Amino acid sequence: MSTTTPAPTTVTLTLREALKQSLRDALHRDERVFLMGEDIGAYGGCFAVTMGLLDEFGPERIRDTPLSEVAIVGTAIGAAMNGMRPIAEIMTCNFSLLALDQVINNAATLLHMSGGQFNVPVVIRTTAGAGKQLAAQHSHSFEPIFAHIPGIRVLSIATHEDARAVLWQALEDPDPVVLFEYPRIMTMEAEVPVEPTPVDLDSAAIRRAGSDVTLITYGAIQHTVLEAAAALAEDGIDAEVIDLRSLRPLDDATVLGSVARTHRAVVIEEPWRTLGVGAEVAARVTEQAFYDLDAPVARIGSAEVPMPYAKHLEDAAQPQVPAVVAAVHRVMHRG
Amino acid sequence: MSTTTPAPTTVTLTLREALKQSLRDALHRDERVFLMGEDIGAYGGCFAVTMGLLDEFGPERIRDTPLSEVAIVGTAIGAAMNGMRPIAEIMTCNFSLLALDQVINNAATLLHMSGGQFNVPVVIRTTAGAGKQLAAQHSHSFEPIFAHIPGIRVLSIATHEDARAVLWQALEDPDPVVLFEYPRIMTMEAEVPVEPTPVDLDSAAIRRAGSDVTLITYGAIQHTVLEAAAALAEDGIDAEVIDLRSLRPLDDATVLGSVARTHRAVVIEEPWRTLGVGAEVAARVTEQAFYDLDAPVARIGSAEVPMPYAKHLEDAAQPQVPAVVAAVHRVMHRG
Amino acid sequence: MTERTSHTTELTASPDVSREHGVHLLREMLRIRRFEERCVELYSAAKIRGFLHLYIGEEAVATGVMATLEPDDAVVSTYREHGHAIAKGIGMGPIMAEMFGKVDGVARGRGGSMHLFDAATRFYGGNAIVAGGIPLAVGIALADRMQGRDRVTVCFFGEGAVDEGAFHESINLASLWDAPVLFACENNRYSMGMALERAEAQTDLALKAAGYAVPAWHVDGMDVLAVEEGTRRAITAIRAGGGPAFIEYETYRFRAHSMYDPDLYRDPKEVEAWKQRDPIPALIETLQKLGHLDDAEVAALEAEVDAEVDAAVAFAEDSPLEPVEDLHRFVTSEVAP
Amino acid sequence: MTERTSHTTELTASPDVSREHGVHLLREMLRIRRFEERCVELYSAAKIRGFLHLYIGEEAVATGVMATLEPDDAVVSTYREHGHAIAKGIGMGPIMAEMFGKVDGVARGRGGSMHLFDAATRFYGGNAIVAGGIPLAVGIALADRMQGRDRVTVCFFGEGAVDEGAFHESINLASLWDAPVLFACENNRYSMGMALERAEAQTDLALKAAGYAVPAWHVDGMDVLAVEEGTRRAITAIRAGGGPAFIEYETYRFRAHSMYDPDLYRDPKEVEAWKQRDPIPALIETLQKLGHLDDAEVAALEAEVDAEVDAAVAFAEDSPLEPVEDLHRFVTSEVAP
Ligand SMILES: Cc1ncc(C[n+]2csc(CCOP(=O)(O)OP(=O)(O)O)c2C)c(N)n1
Ligand SMILES: Cc1ncc(C[n+]2csc(CCOP(=O)(O)OP(=O)(O)O)c2C)c(N)n1
Ligand SMILES: [Mg+2]
Ligand SMILES: [Mg+2]
Repeated sequence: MSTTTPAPTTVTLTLREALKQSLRDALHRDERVFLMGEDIGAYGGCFAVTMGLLDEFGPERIRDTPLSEVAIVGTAIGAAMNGMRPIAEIMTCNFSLLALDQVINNAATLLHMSGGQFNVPVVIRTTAGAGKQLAAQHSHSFEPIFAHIPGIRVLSIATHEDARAVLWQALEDPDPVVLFEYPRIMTMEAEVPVEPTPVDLDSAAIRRAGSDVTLITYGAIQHTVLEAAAALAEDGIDAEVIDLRSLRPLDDATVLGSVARTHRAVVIEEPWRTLGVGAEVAARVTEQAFYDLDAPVARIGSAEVPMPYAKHLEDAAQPQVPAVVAAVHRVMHRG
Repeated sequence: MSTTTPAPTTVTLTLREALKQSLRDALHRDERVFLMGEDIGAYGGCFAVTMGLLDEFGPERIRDTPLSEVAIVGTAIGAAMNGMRPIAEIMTCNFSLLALDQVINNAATLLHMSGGQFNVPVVIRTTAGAGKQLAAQHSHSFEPIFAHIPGIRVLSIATHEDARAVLWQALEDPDPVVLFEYPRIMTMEAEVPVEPTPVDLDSAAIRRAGSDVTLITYGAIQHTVLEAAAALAEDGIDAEVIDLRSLRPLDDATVLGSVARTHRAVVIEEPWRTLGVGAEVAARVTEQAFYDLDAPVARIGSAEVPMPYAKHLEDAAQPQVPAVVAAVHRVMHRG
Repeated sequence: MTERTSHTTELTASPDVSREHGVHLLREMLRIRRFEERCVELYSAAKIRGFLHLYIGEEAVATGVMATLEPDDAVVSTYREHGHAIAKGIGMGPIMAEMFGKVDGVARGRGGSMHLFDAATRFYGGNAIVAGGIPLAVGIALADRMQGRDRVTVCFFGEGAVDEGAFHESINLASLWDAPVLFACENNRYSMGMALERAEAQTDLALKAAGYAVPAWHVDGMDVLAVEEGTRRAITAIRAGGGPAFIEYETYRFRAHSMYDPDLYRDPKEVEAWKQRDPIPALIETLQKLGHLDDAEVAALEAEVDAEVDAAVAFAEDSPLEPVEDLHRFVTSEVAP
Repeated sequence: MTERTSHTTELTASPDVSREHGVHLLREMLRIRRFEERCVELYSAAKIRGFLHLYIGEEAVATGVMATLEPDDAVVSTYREHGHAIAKGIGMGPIMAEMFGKVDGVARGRGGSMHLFDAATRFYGGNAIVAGGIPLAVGIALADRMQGRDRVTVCFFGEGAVDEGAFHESINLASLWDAPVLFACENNRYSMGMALERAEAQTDLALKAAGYAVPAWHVDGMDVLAVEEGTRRAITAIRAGGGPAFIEYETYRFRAHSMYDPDLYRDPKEVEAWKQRDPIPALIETLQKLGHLDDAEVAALEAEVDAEVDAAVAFAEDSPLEPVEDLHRFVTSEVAP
């Protein structure tokens, strides 16, 4: 009774729980923060990330919306321009196209177009990725489309540490932030410190240090890449794995620093390869480290097809461990 | 009276007239062809390309629509699936974001998702580019967003020959085609053969042959690049200028063939550079011709800002001759 | 002060139905119900994956609507389309094979449950972007009209689709251009967890159609005869060149939104109350009252339907997978049509 | 058969107006008119470039609406917003400088004619994507409501914006969430070359608001007193917590859509007929009838306004350009607010 057990210093969380904690934290810290989106309240969130928040914070702050992507994003932008800190959820990025005009022509543009008068501190949460046999219209990875746009910051969140810190950090940004989360890994567990640690989301994270080749990636697929790195280690190849994390702006320094050591790089991403983030990273590395490179930067993306439903076809369309391993072997044996 | 003057073999046309002839030709050849879009009829077309067509072909075939971009593109897709050959116009690509869901989730996807049953022979015409002081919301160049999407063909039309041939060729494609046209150069004149010559729009066009450096470009900015090539010639640098023309699929062969001869390349485009077409071209060239290259592929795009209204700022934001010349000098003097 | 009025009509069925037709309607509803019940089992057995949205409870709508169509009429549907696909006449085998991800599926396994397509029966797909299929339907109908064909396109969508701008743009265009479309709104009162009255400031959906000068009716979607009668009236007017029409079918899904949905947002009493209005027992009762059907006949019908479902599952099991090498097929057309 | 009714009200002005207020309204309309007439000259002189959309003919709307607002109320507008900006109280000098592309412009020359912004007067910009500003207005209003501020947001848009899905999604959300917004629809009968009756199957726009349970009125937009009276009624209700309202202002633009428009689609007789309803001479006549104004006073007012326009042009001429090195400023914020 009178003895106290020492408070635990770590806790095991799913990625979903980590994201929810981040949302709760933001809602507690700043009363200007509110959530709006489809089925975030009564339903509990399409991926259960917001489950329970309606009970905890009430309907003024956890706002279920109609199926109106333009109005969701546009209204959040307006509220952000007028003193609130809205977190708008677009259930999945598949539906974000419907709101893209608001993101590009308003959120990304208003500050500049108003000569610096109206900043837009909106956070837009959405999800990306395939792997659950949801077929073409529900398996998109649109990070590249957003990463192309000046005026917004684009974050890709696929680890527990990042997830726990992300919303507060995104809300501290006076400008629009688009957050990509990954349903496929929501149930992934990890042991993390009880107290969230601040992380520097502006910079890329080295998820595995290595000296032979740099594997540059982001999002859920990084866990596949880490598996590939483990497999490569057995072949005696020591791969460094970098999670870009911030897709706009890109952190060139971390990437170039790594390539300066390894002289070889492969970019692996889940979106289609053509005009993907990998194209940009490959071009930048080549521009800035041409004479460091022992081989051209290789790129892996999903097959350039609308994602099929059938499991064997979906698997074949997505980057898998063997393809990563093979690409690394190719860059190791060239040049 | 009885003497006949020989029929002229060439004619001087504006780009606008060339496009209109292409539309008229398509409407005459195939009665399944019809046009739909905002202000294409009574107004005469936002850029006067469709001026007169309503009188000539009547309101069943030249269909003015409400301001409803989703409905315009979606309806055209449906009509294309059911035996018609619609040409839908989205006045400018600035508004195409509103219809992007229809383009990606339907037009680009239905054939694959239906297991090959429903092809979508729709043509979507739109315009891109800055240079007329129309400010951020009216100066976008969204070619890169479209070029990222499998299942659609993306063409960029900025010469009279291409303009005269393009619609019929696009309509022969059983799959969706997105056409980019360029308002800034609509009044540009050229002397062309009276009879349209067939052109191979699938392949890139060498607009100027040269041996020292390959300048890869597309769209209206190619005329700036040709100017730069002329300036470079005075410096003794013989630049080859390639108009990609087809942005999806990309014609690697023409580009690689040129780079194999010149060993140096610069990509110049009007969209923002980050994740632009140039990133993809640079990555491809580097992947496939790494050891041919004497310098990394350089890239030029518009400044990464929402386009400002003021002329001096707009000029500064767009690629101009001196920037192209400077980039060429840089790639010539490196490596 | 001016007053503007829009009219909508409640339709109720006459209980008159021939034996043959009544049994046909019952069979169709049973086929849909039993097919989907089997799907639930197969989902648990991991034979079917991805999203699975059940139509159980709403069968009267698909069945009653299809009873009014000609084979050449077209249908555009949503991810909740098994019922529409079966009632339109697509074979259960190819539908089930699709859900198994097999090459003999209606979309060669590329679409799955949400994306059934069949050119032969003019079934233009399950579209899984809410309201994304609505403009397609307008275009399909327009193409028929422009080509002088006497056909109608039925566009099914949930009441949630009315929230989307795409619905409004599309119905306006259809009305302006006299496209022969029936806007068939299946109002099952929820879009995922969102109750209609929380999603629409004005819950009378037919009134919205009036905003586009489109005639609109409310129909009891739990009564297959009412559905058929109301729909026939609309389809006849559309086919006669009257332009589009809108029907709100008041219905309910007995199951959760999808297999992922814990269904926390509905009062179980509400669900129970609607189950009392199950269209299948209701039709059986009507037919029995009319002396059209006895218990043995019902049992025989059930057995017949079970056998069809068994055969569909066997067909799906037996179908091969599409070779992985064919992944890139159909991104673009293989031959110009 | 059920009948559903929605009410809209025609408002006509009482001709009663104080001298002071009447002259204020006249001055505002004249300021807008003369400012824009000067813009036309400056466009020909290539001092102003890009798109220039004139409000000439519609001045009664901006003037009458702004007369009902408190300084803290917000405005969201379109590319046709000179009138709104001037009437909201932004100085003519900074507006003109904006159109000259100068650094002392309201948006430092980055926006131009279509994108006037002013935080001080809560002018949230000319938005040049048709209907693109409408959801912003809902959000701005919502933020005021959530922060317990007694403010109203007026959202101006043309009747063409009603074609867009964004309008429908936004007004529905505003109604659900009781956002204090006035949807101020300036129906000038054309969206570029598209006549309303060719663009909307149902041309009674106020009826559409009824589809969202939003109270709606028609107001004569050529009569500044009617505009003011009708708007005041709506604003009072909104400010009292009654949720959004919709007003259709029936008006007309005397000029082409933009400087690029050859105006081929309107019958010159129609234009002429509307010019007979010019709100400025109409108000002068009313004020003179009421004995509020004589010819000399009108002349003095004109002179005063001309001087203001002259000063604005001089201010714009004198303003420097933003240094090219600053091109990249304001893509992201310079300091956290
Ligand atoms: C544009 C878009 N937004 C959100 C979703 C996610 N979603 C799928 S079904 C659904 C509910 C749709 O409800 P309703 O239209 O009433 O049809 P029901 O499922 O009730 O048949 C939602 C929100 C989607 N598929 N598309
Ligand atoms: C989404 C979108 N589509 C098309 C345009 C091109 N456009 C600019 S103004 C305009 C007409 C708008 O008419 P209306 O809303 O009635 O306003 P008005 O110009 O009459 O004031 C059009 C079609 C645009 N700016 N945005
Ligand atoms: Mg529903
Ligand atoms: Mg108008």
